[in-house]
Amino acid sequence: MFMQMVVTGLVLGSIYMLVASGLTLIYGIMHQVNMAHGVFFMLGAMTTYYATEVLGLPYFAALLSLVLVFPVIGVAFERAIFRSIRHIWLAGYMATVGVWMLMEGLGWQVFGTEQKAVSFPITGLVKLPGGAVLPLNKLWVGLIAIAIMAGVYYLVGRTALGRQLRAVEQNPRAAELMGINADRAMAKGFALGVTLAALAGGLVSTLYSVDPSCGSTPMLKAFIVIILGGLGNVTGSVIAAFILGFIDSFGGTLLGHQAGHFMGFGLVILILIFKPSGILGDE
Amino acid sequence: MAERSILQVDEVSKNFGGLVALSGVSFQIQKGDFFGLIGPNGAGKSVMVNVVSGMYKPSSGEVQFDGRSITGQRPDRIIRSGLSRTFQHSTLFFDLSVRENIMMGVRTTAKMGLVQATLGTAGAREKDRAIEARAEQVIELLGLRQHASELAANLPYGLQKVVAIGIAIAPKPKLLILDEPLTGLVAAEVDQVMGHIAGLNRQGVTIFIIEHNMRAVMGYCNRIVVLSFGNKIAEGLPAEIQRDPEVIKSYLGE
Amino acid sequence: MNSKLAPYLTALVVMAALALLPPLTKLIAPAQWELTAHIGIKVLLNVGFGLCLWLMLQAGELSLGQSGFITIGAYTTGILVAKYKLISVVWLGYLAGALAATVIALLLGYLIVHLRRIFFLLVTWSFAEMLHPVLTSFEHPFGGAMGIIDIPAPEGLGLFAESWTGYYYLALIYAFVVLWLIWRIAGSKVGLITKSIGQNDTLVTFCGLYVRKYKVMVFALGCFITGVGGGILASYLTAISPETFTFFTSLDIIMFNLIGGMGTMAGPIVGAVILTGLNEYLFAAGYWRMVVYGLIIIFFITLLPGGMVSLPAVIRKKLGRKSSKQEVSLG
Amino acid sequence: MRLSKKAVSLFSKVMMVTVLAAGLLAAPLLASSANAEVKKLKILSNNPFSGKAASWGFSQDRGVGLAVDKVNKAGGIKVGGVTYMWEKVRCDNRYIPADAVSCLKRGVAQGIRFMCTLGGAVTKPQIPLINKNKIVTIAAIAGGADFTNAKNKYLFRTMPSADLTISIEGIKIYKKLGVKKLGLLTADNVLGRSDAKTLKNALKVNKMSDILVAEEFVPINTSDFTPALTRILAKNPDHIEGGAWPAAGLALLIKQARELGYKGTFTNLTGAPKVGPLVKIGGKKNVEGVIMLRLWPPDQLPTKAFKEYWADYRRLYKQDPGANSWESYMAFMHLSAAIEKAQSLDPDKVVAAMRDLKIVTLLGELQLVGKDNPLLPGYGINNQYTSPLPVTVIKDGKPVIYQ
Repeated sequence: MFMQMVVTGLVLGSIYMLVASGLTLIYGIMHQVNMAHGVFFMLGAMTTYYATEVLGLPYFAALLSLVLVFPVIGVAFERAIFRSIRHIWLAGYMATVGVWMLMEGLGWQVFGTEQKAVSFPITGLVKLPGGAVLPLNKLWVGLIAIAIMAGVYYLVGRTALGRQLRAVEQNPRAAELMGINADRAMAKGFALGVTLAALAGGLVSTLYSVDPSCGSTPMLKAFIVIILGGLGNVTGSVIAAFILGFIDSFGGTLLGHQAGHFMGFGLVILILIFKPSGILGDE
Repeated sequence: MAERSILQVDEVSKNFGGLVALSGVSFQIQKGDFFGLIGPNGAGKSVMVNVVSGMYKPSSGEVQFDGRSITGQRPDRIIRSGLSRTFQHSTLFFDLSVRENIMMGVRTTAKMGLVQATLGTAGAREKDRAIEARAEQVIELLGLRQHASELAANLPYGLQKVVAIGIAIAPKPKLLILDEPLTGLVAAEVDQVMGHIAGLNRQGVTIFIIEHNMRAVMGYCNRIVVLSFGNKIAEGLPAEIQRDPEVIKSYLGE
Repeated sequence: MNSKLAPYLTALVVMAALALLPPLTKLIAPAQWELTAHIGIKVLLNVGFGLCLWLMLQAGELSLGQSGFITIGAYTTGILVAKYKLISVVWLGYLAGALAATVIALLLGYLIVHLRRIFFLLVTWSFAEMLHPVLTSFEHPFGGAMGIIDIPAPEGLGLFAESWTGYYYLALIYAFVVLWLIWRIAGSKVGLITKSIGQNDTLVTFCGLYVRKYKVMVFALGCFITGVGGGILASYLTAISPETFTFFTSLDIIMFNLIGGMGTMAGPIVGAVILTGLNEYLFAAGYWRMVVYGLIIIFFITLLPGGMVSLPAVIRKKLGRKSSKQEVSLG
Repeated sequence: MRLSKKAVSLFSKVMMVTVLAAGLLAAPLLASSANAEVKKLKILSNNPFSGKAASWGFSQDRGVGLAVDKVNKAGGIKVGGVTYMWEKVRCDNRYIPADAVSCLKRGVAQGIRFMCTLGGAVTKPQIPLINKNKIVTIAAIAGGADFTNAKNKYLFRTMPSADLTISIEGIKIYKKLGVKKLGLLTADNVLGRSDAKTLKNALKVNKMSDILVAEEFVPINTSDFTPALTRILAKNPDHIEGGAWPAAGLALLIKQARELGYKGTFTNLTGAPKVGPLVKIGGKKNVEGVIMLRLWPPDQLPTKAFKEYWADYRRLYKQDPGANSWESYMAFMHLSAAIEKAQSLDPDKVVAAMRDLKIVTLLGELQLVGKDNPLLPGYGINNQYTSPLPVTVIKDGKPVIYQ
């Protein structure tokens, strides 16, 4: 059972890491807590569903199509709503709540209440030492999540876009003096965050089911992760994702589901009180 | 000598990480002094104010105010023991009127209980009247009568500085610390502000002024300390300071 | 007229008008009375909740955990009065609920009031979320997933022929007592301090005031009043469970302030009336309700950030006169 | 505040149009409820139409809706020379107890005397009000005597209670499957907790208590069951009972149990999830052999009337009906017949007429049971509908009657 808990913790951790990545990037760049993250997750899952089940695209092609579609959606939302209110934190927060309600409400109207499913093309089991089993689809989702995360690190750390984003993150005014268009960079950052949310939706939804509110629970977990990791701290949130994965796995297995839930939020409160900059924060 | 001293700073050091902002600075302010702390940018003047007023805890050393150690105390306690300070940038309650700003400074405001305030008991009303009366006094003293009901945000910059001083003197402090009160003011405003400060000093308030602009304070201070890169490099009468080669070097060197 | 008495007179007139609503409605449209009462009760309780948050907002605290304090008030009342019948007087149950909310608010507040903005929002939200697994997991004393049922009406409500009227007057009194309290505090020196903290807490510290004390005090006071409201709601609903008050309850309370405007006390009142009314209007709209909610939030955020109370000023400005300062209270 | 003018004008336009559209859509709903037609007889549909449980709400609402149409088309209900036409009034309770009470209060305030609702969690808090205001209620709830007892005269249970499903049919199925180690993994809500109570009681009565090796409760919106399953599978059960999961929950539970190497069987006795999503989400191979009650295979419908109902439902809503819908339909037909029989709208007279009225409807004879029935302990009142209860097993991705 111990090995199984470790495996489950790792799988949950990589899922949480992926779902939280977009959220933490958007906070890092725009200093905005994006309550609409779950909606973009859901839209990603829905797009994947329609692309595979209705249009008949192969699964990985559908996943790739997200990378083409969602940056545009992200930029559109940023332009239309978030740009004008970016510097007012509460307005930003509430606006994302508004987008969440609006899109989820429309989602129920458009997609209906019937539960949907996206199937992952790889199935099977791996038997591990210690009596643990690891389903292949979860292994692959975890691996792809890690690959995407590596991509994010590369993008932010090594590319021109990443340099712009980091400059804007540190000081938008100074970045403008350096010739970076802060508005554009932020739009790109937001689009990147949205795309990551959609990718998470397309991937993670294969393990679960798809409906217009399927993003709420992952978003809740992602919030815990980014607070533990320190808002905007990418590496912190990677570590926090695995901490939460292990809390949910060990806490849920040893003490019961509700205990795991309670511990997650309890930890958030403790972190916020004693170290609001997160587990890796300096202060 | 000792009983006349109101503020005594002993060997105060302050580090931020590896950065030394103050190293072993000592000086004394006597009752009734018009005391100046000057130095070029980055000399550690504001850090010194923040250590004295309790915003920062010193890394080592001791600060005594009115014969009691206040080292590392909570700032509001230090302030309540009879010390007031202003801030370098005009720091006010911008959405409050000038009168309300000054009322915030009056000491007794703090002693109002929630229940008293809600019920409007006789005691509470008496306190209210005392606070309002003191605020009117300060307004009169600083010549703010015609602006008393205006929002602080709508005042010109020079007057905002005066209101900041008003908040600080409302509680009748024993020691008034002014952190660069002249920054950003035009010449006429400088005279106005310094005039008010000198007036307060004549009424017996000990003044501790921190300034970047050496010339502006020379005419008013009776004693001056010069900081450079966190070290005290000179102390004495204005005339002595003006002649001090070390001081001249540090000012010309910047 | 004495200007000091003017607000009291206005309030008295409004209160009298609202107090006359039951007999008038029963006279003119008796069939509509119960629905009117139902909506009235909700609006009036929500006005109380909205005003509490408004006071906290003055001190710069935006709590997304008010549903937690409603829950604590409601559960304490329910547990003491209905489940174990430890208290036989329902009114004392409300008091106990409010005290429980206050004690928890004092403890939590002491630990969290140094947090600002989004951090305060997140920590209060986490607190409210954390209650859910606790309430669900323990059959004793919380009643587990079933919650608590058969919560009685307060004594004296039987004086009215039907409970609708009783609850209506109870909610009316609650709303006006809260209004009076908050108005008194906002107008007092404590209110001045609260407002100052919201603007510049460093300067308040250097006015010699212990900021944390005042912030905790305001937070606890708001939670006390909210706790009373929770107790009344528990009686009115007769049953509560862990899902009764949710994230959306807390969100609604913020939205009262957002829609009405945070600048003046009128804001949360106007907001509570509009949003609660809208909620009742859309009672059957299903998912369209979410859509309308979302649009309303986006509308007020982007186009009317000062809320409904800023509408006259905005219109005047549109008509040509430019005011020197725009009403933005979203900080 | 900086506002890009374009964004403002675009957004205000979009918003105005959408708000108008929403208003127009909402207006008919309100207008119809505000319509002061004298001969209307209203039934409150106090159901979730948004949120996670909306599919249940729609299912019941549609079933009652079809029954309303049926009765109205046949000329309505004649009581003492007056003809009444049914009208269904929706109120969205979002599956939140407080909202459900609000909806009921709203209904009472509008003078409504009849209601359909569902879910133990949201029905429980309504009971005092139902009793006090004598609201004749047909409700899809599991649980046992907690709901159906002599005190709750006006509350009629449309779906088979856990006493019927678990205590009677369930034990038979367990015996037939030869279950040796039973694990219970159900929802942490009113329904799940009362299912667990019923199950334990039934096992005790049948002297099988020792087969229950594990018992777990997780929230209804859980999507990852792995921790709870790990706990259960550590006890090596050969059968897992789900209780009342909706399709997605059950599917994920089964899928994840299979992924963890579980080889045993499953039942989901109180819930009747739709087979389509169950198979899709759970995977055809995984859900093979899952046994459920209350589910009719579309190609094995027992009567002509039921086939017509099925076709009507499919025509209107483009999907197969769920158990809630036909159970509510049948109960509503029974209620209508009882009103005509009583020749009165007085709730007491109506419920008296309901108690010993038998009608023939979709699944044949429909009647109320509960009183003096040793299999239904503590009921003491005829407020439980019964009709033929199919045992269904998933074979090759399709439901078939279990032999």
